[in-house]
Amino acid sequence: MIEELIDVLLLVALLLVALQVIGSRGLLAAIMTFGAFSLVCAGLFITLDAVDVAFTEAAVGAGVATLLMLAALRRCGGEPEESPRVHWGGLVTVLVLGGLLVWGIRDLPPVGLADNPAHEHVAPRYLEQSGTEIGIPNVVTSVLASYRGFDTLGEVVVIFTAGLGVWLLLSGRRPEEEE
Amino acid sequence: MSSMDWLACLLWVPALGVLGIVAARRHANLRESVTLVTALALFLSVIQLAASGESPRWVLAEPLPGLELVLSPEPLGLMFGLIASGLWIVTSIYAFGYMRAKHESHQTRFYACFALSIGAAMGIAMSANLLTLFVFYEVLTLSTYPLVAHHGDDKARAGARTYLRILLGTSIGLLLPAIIWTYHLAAGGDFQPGGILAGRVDATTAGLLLALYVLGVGKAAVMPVHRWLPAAMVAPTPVSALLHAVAVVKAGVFVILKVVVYVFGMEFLAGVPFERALLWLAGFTVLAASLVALRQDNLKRLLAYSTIGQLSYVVMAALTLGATAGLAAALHIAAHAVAKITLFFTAGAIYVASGKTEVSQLDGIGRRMPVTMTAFAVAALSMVGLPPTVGFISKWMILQGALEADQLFVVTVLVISTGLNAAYFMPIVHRAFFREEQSVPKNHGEAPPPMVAALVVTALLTLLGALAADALIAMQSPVMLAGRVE
Amino acid sequence: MIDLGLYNYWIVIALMMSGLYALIARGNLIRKLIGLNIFQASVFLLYISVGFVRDGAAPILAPDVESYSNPLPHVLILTAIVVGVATTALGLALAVRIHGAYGSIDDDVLDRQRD
Amino acid sequence: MILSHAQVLVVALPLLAVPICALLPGRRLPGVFATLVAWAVLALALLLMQEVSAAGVLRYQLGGWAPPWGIEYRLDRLAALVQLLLALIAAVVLPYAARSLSDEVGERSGGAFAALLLLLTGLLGIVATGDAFNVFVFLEISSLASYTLIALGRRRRALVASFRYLILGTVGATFFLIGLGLLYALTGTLNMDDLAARMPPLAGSPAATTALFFIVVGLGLKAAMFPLHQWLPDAYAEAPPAVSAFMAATSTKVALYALARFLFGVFGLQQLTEVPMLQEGLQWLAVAGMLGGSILALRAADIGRILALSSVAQVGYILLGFALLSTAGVAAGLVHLFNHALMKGALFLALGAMIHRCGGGELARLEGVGHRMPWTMAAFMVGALSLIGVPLTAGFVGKWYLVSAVIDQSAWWLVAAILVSSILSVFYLWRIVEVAYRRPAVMPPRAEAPLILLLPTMLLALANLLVGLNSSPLVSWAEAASLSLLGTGS
Repeated sequence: MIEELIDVLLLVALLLVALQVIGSRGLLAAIMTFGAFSLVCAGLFITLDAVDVAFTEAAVGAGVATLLMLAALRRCGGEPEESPRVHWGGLVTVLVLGGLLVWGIRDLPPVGLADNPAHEHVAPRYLEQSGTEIGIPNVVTSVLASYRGFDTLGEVVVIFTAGLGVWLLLSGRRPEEEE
Repeated sequence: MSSMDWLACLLWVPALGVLGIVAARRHANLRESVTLVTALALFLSVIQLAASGESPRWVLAEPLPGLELVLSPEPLGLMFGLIASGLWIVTSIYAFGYMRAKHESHQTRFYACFALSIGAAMGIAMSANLLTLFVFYEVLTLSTYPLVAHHGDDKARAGARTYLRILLGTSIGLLLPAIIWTYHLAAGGDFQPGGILAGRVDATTAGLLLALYVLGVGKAAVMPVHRWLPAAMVAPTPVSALLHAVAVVKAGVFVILKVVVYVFGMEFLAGVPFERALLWLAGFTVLAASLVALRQDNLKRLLAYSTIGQLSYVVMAALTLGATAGLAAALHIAAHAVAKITLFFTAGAIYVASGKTEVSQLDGIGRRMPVTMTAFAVAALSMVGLPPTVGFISKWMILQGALEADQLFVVTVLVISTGLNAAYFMPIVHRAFFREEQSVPKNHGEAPPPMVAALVVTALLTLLGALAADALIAMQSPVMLAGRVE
Repeated sequence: MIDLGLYNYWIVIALMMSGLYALIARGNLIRKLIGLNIFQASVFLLYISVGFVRDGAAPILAPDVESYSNPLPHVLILTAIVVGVATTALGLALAVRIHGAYGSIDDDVLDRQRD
Repeated sequence: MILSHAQVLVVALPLLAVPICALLPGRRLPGVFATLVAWAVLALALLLMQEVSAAGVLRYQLGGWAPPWGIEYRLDRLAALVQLLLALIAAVVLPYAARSLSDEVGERSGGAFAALLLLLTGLLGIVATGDAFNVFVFLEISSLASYTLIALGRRRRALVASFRYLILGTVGATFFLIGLGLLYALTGTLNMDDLAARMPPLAGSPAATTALFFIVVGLGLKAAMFPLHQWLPDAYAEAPPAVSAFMAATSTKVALYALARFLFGVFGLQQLTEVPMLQEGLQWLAVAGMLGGSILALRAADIGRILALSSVAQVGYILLGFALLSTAGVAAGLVHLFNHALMKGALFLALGAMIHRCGGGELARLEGVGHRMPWTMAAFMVGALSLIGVPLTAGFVGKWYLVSAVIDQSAWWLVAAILVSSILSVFYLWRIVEVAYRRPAVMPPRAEAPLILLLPTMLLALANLLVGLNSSPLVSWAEAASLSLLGTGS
């Protein structure tokens, strides 16, 4: 009962914060509220039993991403923003996509039931056998490191790629200096 | 050498010719000798191939599984090959005179592209299926483009662009789909006496297909896809001869005749609904082109419109359906070739000698250039269809074919258009010989000897063609009678 | 007992819509990236909601727990979060460079400076 | 030992080479090293091709965990074909890049070639994997690498192009993720074969249809499916030429490959036919792309943009083949997919060589380039003819089968659309040819591209002719791939 209530409250809060981020005046405010958004997100992940995700979101979403944005803002801020106008094309796109999602998701089984198809096929093996097969109590870690270790390798490569990209972009020759 | 080797020569000789011409680019005389030798060798090859009486199959490539590029001679193709290669010799000689007299630039490119387009014409003539035909058809279009744009100025480029736009547009937009459709319907596109579509398609589809072919073969210049021909008049006169007599438009009507005979089959086509409409379209083109020609003052434009009309004679004859009309169509291709090349040669000769391009300037020119204008008169007679020229025989046969097929429409068109042809050709002859020269321009005589020689030869052919008509008819009869299962 | 039903999903959809709208409608490049992040976060929430089992525990094996939430979506989203922040970092680096080159990071301003 | 792991090695090899490449000093060395890697990948891809033709499907369990619990690599005829294509293009483009890209980026050469290898790794990974989420991971690797590479372009516009691609590309990937999430909620699995087995009972359900929509749009964004193509013209026109050539030949192709894999290998024909308007919708999109791309190309003033917009049109052809939902149609789409890579590769490489000599790709700048660089322009012409679909070139083969497949379904308006688009392609390419052979007032001396740029260009042009002269191996391979793809789906 309490859990559900927290869940509902957090979700509503999340939406409100998100709207605040989007509507906020000033980039600095937007970035800071975005950090708060990530924290609420992390809280929500905890209520949804995703502790590892929550930690990551708090560290990476609220921490690293916000810091990066602030750093970027320092280097290219100060520009006055045009006041937001209604973007009709965007609005229509978003409404159509939202409508489609509502239609499709109504077809999904309710959140949280133990006999949802997602819980019945692949996951049970992880929960039942990873203890003996891998020997680590945290199943998320087991899956991450072993069963789907290749995804994790890919994840590392993604970070490396982005790092390489940032380095290439922010170092060396700049085309604008030639023009 | 076997007939297979001679067939191979039809592509190899022009190809080697192109290389030789490019290699000899620094020595004008050598380059022109190479051209002439190539032309003679090619003509010899076609004659040898025709004389062998065999029809070997030469598979060039198999781009898609089961889809081959094949060359294989048959009577219609041999006739076209003979015309194109034979007239190439004369045109080359004429071109030597013309290009030198006008001090044209890029002569190497000119001769190389010329040889290339003749090679493409050989490919069209000998193609054994629709795909091969299409490939060489496009090669011909592309290899003639630099010739049309020869002068390189804005006007030439604009004309050449129209030329290319219409020919490529119609061939890719209409002819290619027709070909693919045919392959789909008939499970193949090989030319066969009696046609390959009979019994495989319903009449409406066949009619639609025929319309695609007739309009898709832009080189046949049936209205409304005729505009490229007047636009291409910007080219030097030897090129006009190539377009009008040697290769390009001849390829157009040849393709239509070939499609009618070998893809549809005359028997089958008789029951196709749109066939009549296309016949009317061709008839309309004949009359409309003649009326337009009547109003032209520029001699080359007048000749261009005359060509449009004459081509539609061939299309009309082919669509009249029947052995006689079919033979007439084949014969008229040859007849028009020799006569029209003579007319263009004379137009070029007049231009080179006097600088005149308009009909209204030609008063009394017959006295300065008697040989040229006599040749013009002979060719004009053939155009109108009067004896003793070859044009008379072919036209007479079209008339006969139309009567046999009870096509009163064709008969009417023939009669009216003959009158119109006379009405625009005869005044020119009259002007040249019987009017007084008005202004006194530069004093001139005949054009350079190679040009005069060439136009005399073709004028003689126009006369002698009447004698050779029997041989041609004998050669083509089996084609037109094939597939008639009584 | 409140039956939440598909409640989580409705919020997810609302979040997606607002994130995507911000991304489309706002001209400032950093704001676009923020919108993109909100859009992605809503997808993370979608996955985690799919994996949630009520009365289950976090998927850390313990002796007397019978029911766990589904660990697989957690794994996927851990990867996705990292991918998301990597993209953001690259996007921000680009924004910095664009600012250096154009003196502006407003999309409309950039559009007007065709070169 | 190596042979039994070749399936993984083909992806792992370029990946392992990345850090080495990034650390190599100097301008030239990284490019040479990356070239060697690409050739090794090509050797592996050829080897795998041979094995697939014998075995049909190759499977490899990463980490030894059986699917659907672990991630599986799965190489069937379709994947092997695209893999070979990737390896082939990489092997040809990298020596070219070793000269042209390293000249553009200077001292950052090591990083640039590392990014190029990462792009290759990502694309190869998408093709090799049999796991749906793994596709997302590799999609992002390839995307991040391409954003970086595009941003290396000469002009500052490249940065904007890269940023816009980053936004749209990430939206596309996230859409894909949404679709995947819905599929997971419905089935509980991520393995593609396992998904396919669990899809039939869900055919036509709203959730499955929504998942299908998001996956198609997500991958469609990556494949520059009209009207989701807006990122592409700028990206291709601004990226360094070698990168444009590589991306034009491979990136959209791999996205289309993934699309085919999901449409037919996961959802399956049954599901596709049950969604109302799906086939019509895809066909309309395809036609809109074929015509829209060509019409936009008619007005572009930069050869890179013209070629990029023509890619939008060509993606339409391939999509049209898929949208016919028939074996013949999919086979035609695959043949055209392969051939389009060959022609666009040749065209962009030729363009790169021209830019190398003339300093830019604007039409006005390239006046008379046909006289200056006759061989480069000859290669360009071959590519252009192939693009138009002239017989004896590769482009003809795909169009022939596409038209045949369309005629099979008596969809005449589609035949008309293909033809109109082909004619438009004649016109927009003609603009280039005409400018190239126009004589400028002052003719600069003949300056053919350096051999290292010319040779790869000629090689790809030659490939167009070779496939045009004998396409039987390609066609029969594509037909077998299409048969097995649609066979397992239904």
